[in-house]
Amino acid sequence: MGRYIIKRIIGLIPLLLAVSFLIFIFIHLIPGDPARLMAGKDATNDEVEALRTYLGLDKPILEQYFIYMKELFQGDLGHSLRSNAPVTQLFGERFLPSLQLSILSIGWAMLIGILLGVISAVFRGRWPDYFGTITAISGISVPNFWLGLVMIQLFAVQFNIFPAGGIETWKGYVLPSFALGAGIMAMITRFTRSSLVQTLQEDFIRTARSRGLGERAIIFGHALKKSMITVLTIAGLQFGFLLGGSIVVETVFSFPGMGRLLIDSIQFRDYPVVQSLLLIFSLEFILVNLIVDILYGFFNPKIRYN
Amino acid sequence: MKNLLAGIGLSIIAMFVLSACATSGSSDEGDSTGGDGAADKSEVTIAFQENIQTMDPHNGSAGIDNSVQYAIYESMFTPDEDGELQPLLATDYEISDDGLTYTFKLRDDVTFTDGAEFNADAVKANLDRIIDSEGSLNNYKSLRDVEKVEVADDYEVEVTLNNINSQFINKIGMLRMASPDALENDIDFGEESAGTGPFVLEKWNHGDSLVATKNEDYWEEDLPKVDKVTFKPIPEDGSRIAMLKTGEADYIFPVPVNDVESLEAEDNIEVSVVESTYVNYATINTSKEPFNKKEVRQAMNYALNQEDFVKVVKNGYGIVSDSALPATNNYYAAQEPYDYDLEKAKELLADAGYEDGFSTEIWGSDSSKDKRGMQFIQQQLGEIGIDVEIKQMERGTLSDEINKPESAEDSEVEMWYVGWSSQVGDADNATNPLFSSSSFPPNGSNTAYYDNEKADKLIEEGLHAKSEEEAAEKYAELQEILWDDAPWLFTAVDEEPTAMRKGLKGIWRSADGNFYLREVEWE
Amino acid sequence: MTGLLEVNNLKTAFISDDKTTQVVRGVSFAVNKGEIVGIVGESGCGKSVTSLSIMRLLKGTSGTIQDGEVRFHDQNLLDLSEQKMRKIRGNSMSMIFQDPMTSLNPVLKIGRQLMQGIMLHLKYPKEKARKYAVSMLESVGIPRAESIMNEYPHQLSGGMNQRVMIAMAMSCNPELLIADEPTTALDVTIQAQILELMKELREKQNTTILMITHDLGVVSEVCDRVIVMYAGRVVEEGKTAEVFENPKHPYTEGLIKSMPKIGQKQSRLYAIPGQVPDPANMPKGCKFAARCPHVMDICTEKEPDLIKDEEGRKHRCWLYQGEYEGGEKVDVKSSTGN
Amino acid sequence: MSETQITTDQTQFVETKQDSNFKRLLRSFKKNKLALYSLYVIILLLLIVIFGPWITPYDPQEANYDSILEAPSWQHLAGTDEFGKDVLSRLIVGARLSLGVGVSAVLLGAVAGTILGLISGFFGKWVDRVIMRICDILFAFPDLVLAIAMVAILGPGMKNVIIAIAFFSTPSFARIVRGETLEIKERLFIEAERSIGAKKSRIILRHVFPQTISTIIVYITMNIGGAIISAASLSFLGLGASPSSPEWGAMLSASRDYIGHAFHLIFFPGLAVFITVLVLNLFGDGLRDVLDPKTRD
Repeated sequence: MGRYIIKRIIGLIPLLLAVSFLIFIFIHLIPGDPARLMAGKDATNDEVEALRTYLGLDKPILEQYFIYMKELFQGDLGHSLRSNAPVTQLFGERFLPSLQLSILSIGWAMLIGILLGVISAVFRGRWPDYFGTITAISGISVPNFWLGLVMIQLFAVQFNIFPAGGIETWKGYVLPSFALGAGIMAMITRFTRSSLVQTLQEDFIRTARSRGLGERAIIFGHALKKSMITVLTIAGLQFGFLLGGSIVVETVFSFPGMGRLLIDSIQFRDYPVVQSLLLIFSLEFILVNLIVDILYGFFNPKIRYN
Repeated sequence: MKNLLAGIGLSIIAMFVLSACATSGSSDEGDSTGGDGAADKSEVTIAFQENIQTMDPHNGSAGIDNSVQYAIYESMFTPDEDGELQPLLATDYEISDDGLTYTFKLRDDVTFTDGAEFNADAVKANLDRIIDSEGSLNNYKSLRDVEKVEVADDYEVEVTLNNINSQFINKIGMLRMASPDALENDIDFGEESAGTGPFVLEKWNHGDSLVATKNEDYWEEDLPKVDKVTFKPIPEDGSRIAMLKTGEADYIFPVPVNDVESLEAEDNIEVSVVESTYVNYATINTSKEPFNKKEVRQAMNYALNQEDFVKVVKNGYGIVSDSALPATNNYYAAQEPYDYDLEKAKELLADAGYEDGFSTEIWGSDSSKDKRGMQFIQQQLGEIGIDVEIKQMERGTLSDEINKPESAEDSEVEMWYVGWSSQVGDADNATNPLFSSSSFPPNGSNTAYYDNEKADKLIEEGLHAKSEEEAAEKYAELQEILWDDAPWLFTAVDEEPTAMRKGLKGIWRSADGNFYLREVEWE
Repeated sequence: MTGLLEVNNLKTAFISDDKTTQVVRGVSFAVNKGEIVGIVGESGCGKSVTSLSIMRLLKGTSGTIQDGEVRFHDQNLLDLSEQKMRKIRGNSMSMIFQDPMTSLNPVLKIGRQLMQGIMLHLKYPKEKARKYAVSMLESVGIPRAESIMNEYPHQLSGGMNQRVMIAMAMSCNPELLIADEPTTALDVTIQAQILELMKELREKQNTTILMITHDLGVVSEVCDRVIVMYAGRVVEEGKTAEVFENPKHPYTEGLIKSMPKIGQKQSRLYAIPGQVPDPANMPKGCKFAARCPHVMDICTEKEPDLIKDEEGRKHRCWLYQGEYEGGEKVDVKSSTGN
Repeated sequence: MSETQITTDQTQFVETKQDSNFKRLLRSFKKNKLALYSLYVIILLLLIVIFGPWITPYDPQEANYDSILEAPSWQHLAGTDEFGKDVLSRLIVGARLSLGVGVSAVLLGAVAGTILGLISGFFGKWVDRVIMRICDILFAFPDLVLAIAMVAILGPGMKNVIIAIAFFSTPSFARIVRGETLEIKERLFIEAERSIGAKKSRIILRHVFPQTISTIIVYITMNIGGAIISAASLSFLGLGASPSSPEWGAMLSASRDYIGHAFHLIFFPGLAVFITVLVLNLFGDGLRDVLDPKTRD
């Protein structure tokens, strides 16, 4: 198992190198000049040039890439062009709120999603199933920024129960996590349902019935664990996405997370920040996938790590 | 499997609590959010739209950087609410007869928060740093014309210029001073501060908040009157408004003009409206057909109902433009307005040979307010047969598109919907980068590619005028020419509402968009 | 001797979208205590559905029991509440299935699956249940039972898994064990071992076994009595030896003929011509008529009754209805054979 | 095993009943009430798409500066916008644009993804590895980042939004089709066909592709909703449709400034997106149940 993980991680290195190069080229393809943006509209060309030289942007792109990679291998993710703050610091400040928001969103989404999914599967074709289906598909169908705006209007402006933005207290997490989790809850509901419906058709469920087990024991004790494999994959993937922050929801709620850092940095062409963030996202995503694979082993004993 | 569900639930809670503990170490008590707005009288929270970009006192570019920095770093002079410069770290200044040498007399009772003394050496160190940057520091623009900086006395600095510059005091006077030791040691201004201002940087969480606490040894007795100021970038308008209503924020701007009414209806909120220096306009590329014809440009101006522009685009919070300079500028001279007159507009178009109109393109940023402005222009010009296509671009792309062409011939922009904000006392900055033929992109923002020798000369003369009167005269003449030539589609100057909790005093917003809070206090 | 299990006129149908398909069409038989009875027939004849109907395990399918009785200890199981039925399932009546690999939960350890039923029905505490489970595994001939408790089904062979299934089914000392094609998915050598094991169980614990199979070889090896089903009906019933020696129904005859015989070289196995009729579109008369070598006019007109002849054999065929006019009709309510 | 036996028995019966396949699908689709009602709403939407410009109560582009930001009333059922244009009329003509973006983006993505998936699945080996690795990388980026970057590179506008959304929906189509292809490839007759020496392109087009169609159709239906939301999100961020166009996302984006006092400007376009996507998803869900035997319960 340990060896398997190490092998997987070593296998990641060339992938990440390729990704880093692609990202570098990609973000330099985006038109826009950070020096020009920083210098302001009343700057002369010479001033912009001076700033560009100062920022090291006058060097050829490949050279910039190698400088970046050299620093990266020394554990330095670079500095923001704009605020000169180390990217690690920017990342550090934004990561925790994003992580907390991700955990909360995925958390409630899983709890409710699994529950609704089970209810839908058990009462398949009857009204609780329709209820579950409509709830779930609504969750997928609602644009989350709109849901956010509507909730702000309702819960912040009208009733003043939750803040409209900021995360000074736990209350600040409620609305964003709801807006973010709705779609995931929906997905989990759907996958739990279909997976459970399939599992409930399996021979071993009949075996369990033939042993006199009650429905509850059959669903929770036998079927759900098998279905968790699918659900876990979905939840894992979504968690990976969530960690990258959600640009629209964070914008709507003025949430200081990774998504906003990214979009702000893209807007200012803050190359080191964008570059490092995207690299971290890919790494996070790949790691989450790895963890999901490992968790598979827990839920599906058939998978061996050799 | 019920255990599993419970397990998921528990571990989520555990993870959240753990990660929350990790934050609570760094975050302050977190009780600043009094739900009902019964605010703590020792603290002030200010929410605004833009992100704070840098705390380097010489590199602030966005208005918000400057404003936040002024709470921590002070300049030699500071504007009062009428836009007049008042001494701050300097007590007085003199200009030599040839108009080239400025002598500043400094306060002798000021120390930086890191213990360094404020004196002529400190000022020289600051100015030198800016000049030596050759442009990599944003404030370099203010010192473009400086030849040398000399220490005349412990508390006296002499700055010599290459050229007479009638606007210079407005520029150098506003530069922020940091401790020479800090500059020497190249401290990280995002982590710590070393200024003379009423507040000290406590903690900057990029993108979330910047907390500044009272400078206990502030040089002016009795100031500051609050213990803590929190600056919060809140990009979403709705959130910012809601925060003010709930008391999470005490002072907010910009207030979307659409929300002024609803805020005014609140008992404990006060809205004030400041006439700004922000001019809205669309440049018309005078080097291109058919815009090279003055009649066409004037026709466009006659076709645009500026009053409706204010009403629809600015929701009533704006002042119809009657010059290229805003009325708030010290050198402003009003012109005869272009009345809304479709007949005249059509006539002028016909005179120019375009009775059937033509098609064009307008560029602008992707912000919602620019979007609205462009749509309005599209609708209005449509009335005289000018078919306008809106091309919104993300700001980096837009700036690239504007600045890529090296000459008027290569330029692709036809109309650019944009705005310009300048300092109240600085007419040069409000004209030179916009109308001088030396300011064609990428050297400036003259996207009208306006090329008028006489205007160039007046801009030059205004800058180098030896007296206020002379400068005023030159700028007045310039404004007349600009208005008649109409290289812009003139629209309106913003009026900017700001809103605060009732009882907050001593914080105010200047016409050029900065806010000052040296004397902020709760009643 | 009274029957432990009596099935009377059982009718089960699958109800899908807008049509009802009768799969079990009035089946009656009885199983006595200590007997091994085989139900044999081609796939689709309703034998498996019969067994599932007896256990009332049609949940999760569209199958519904429409009529009839399943009397177990003289109690009609079809009248019981689901809750009471659960107390019987796995306890006094249990079942093993064809494919042991899919019939065990792949994500639960064997020990846990075994102990569930034991703790449920015998009310043993965890430790005791564990020990008992180990002893059960040993009793079905599983080596290193202790460590197998902590293994997952995929780690064992098919034969081992079937032994586990048997251990599970036997753990609460059932009076009736229904084995639904217990050897079909296994290798021939393993098949023999499993059958041997089942015979042993009967001998040791006097367990009654109802063996569902399509394999006459299995029947001839272990069953005391055999019931032949065709198109949802019983067509013949009798002692195994007698039926094999002298099949009455042409279908039984065909089945026996199509059995590969040891030591007898046949270039080609005999196959009954034609196909099983579509249950949604059952022909009038005898359902086997279309494939029967002895078909007569009456066969396509009227369906024969299941009658019991003097030898105690039951069959459903016009060939004998004339001769045994006085024979006892057993369709509606059968008394026990023998 | 008897369980599977039962189900096979059933299908046997059904097949022998000589039903046309289509009829059977229609019947089982009709049974799904949610999907059926959704279909009605979709038909209504299509009617709006077709006849939109003729059924608007007002001229959707006509500004009236004397009646701006009016709340819903009998004159203006969904209120008026910041230029005094009738919101309902704009929603009606905007249906064409919003649905158009969703449909064309997904179709584009489906075509690209299908081609890649067929190639990847059929040829296997390094071709497969390279294509799938690229898909993995594309998958790794947060939802809108790719689209935002694409639009930044290509410039704004409807066409580029469509390309951007198609671009990031390509990998998922590629994956699905690849999986299907692998499965089909294994089936005997293709092996046989190959041994006879048929050209690879012929095998793919004649044998593999037709069998993936039903999956692709289901997946397209399920993706149109998502694409509409993505387009709306991009418009919301200011990167989408031209601001004066009545595309729903653009309407939402413009109205964001009016939250708090002209809530109808946010509410109705969002509701339009929501309902459209909802019915498309419900329909797709029903369609999947019918067409995709793997997930059919």
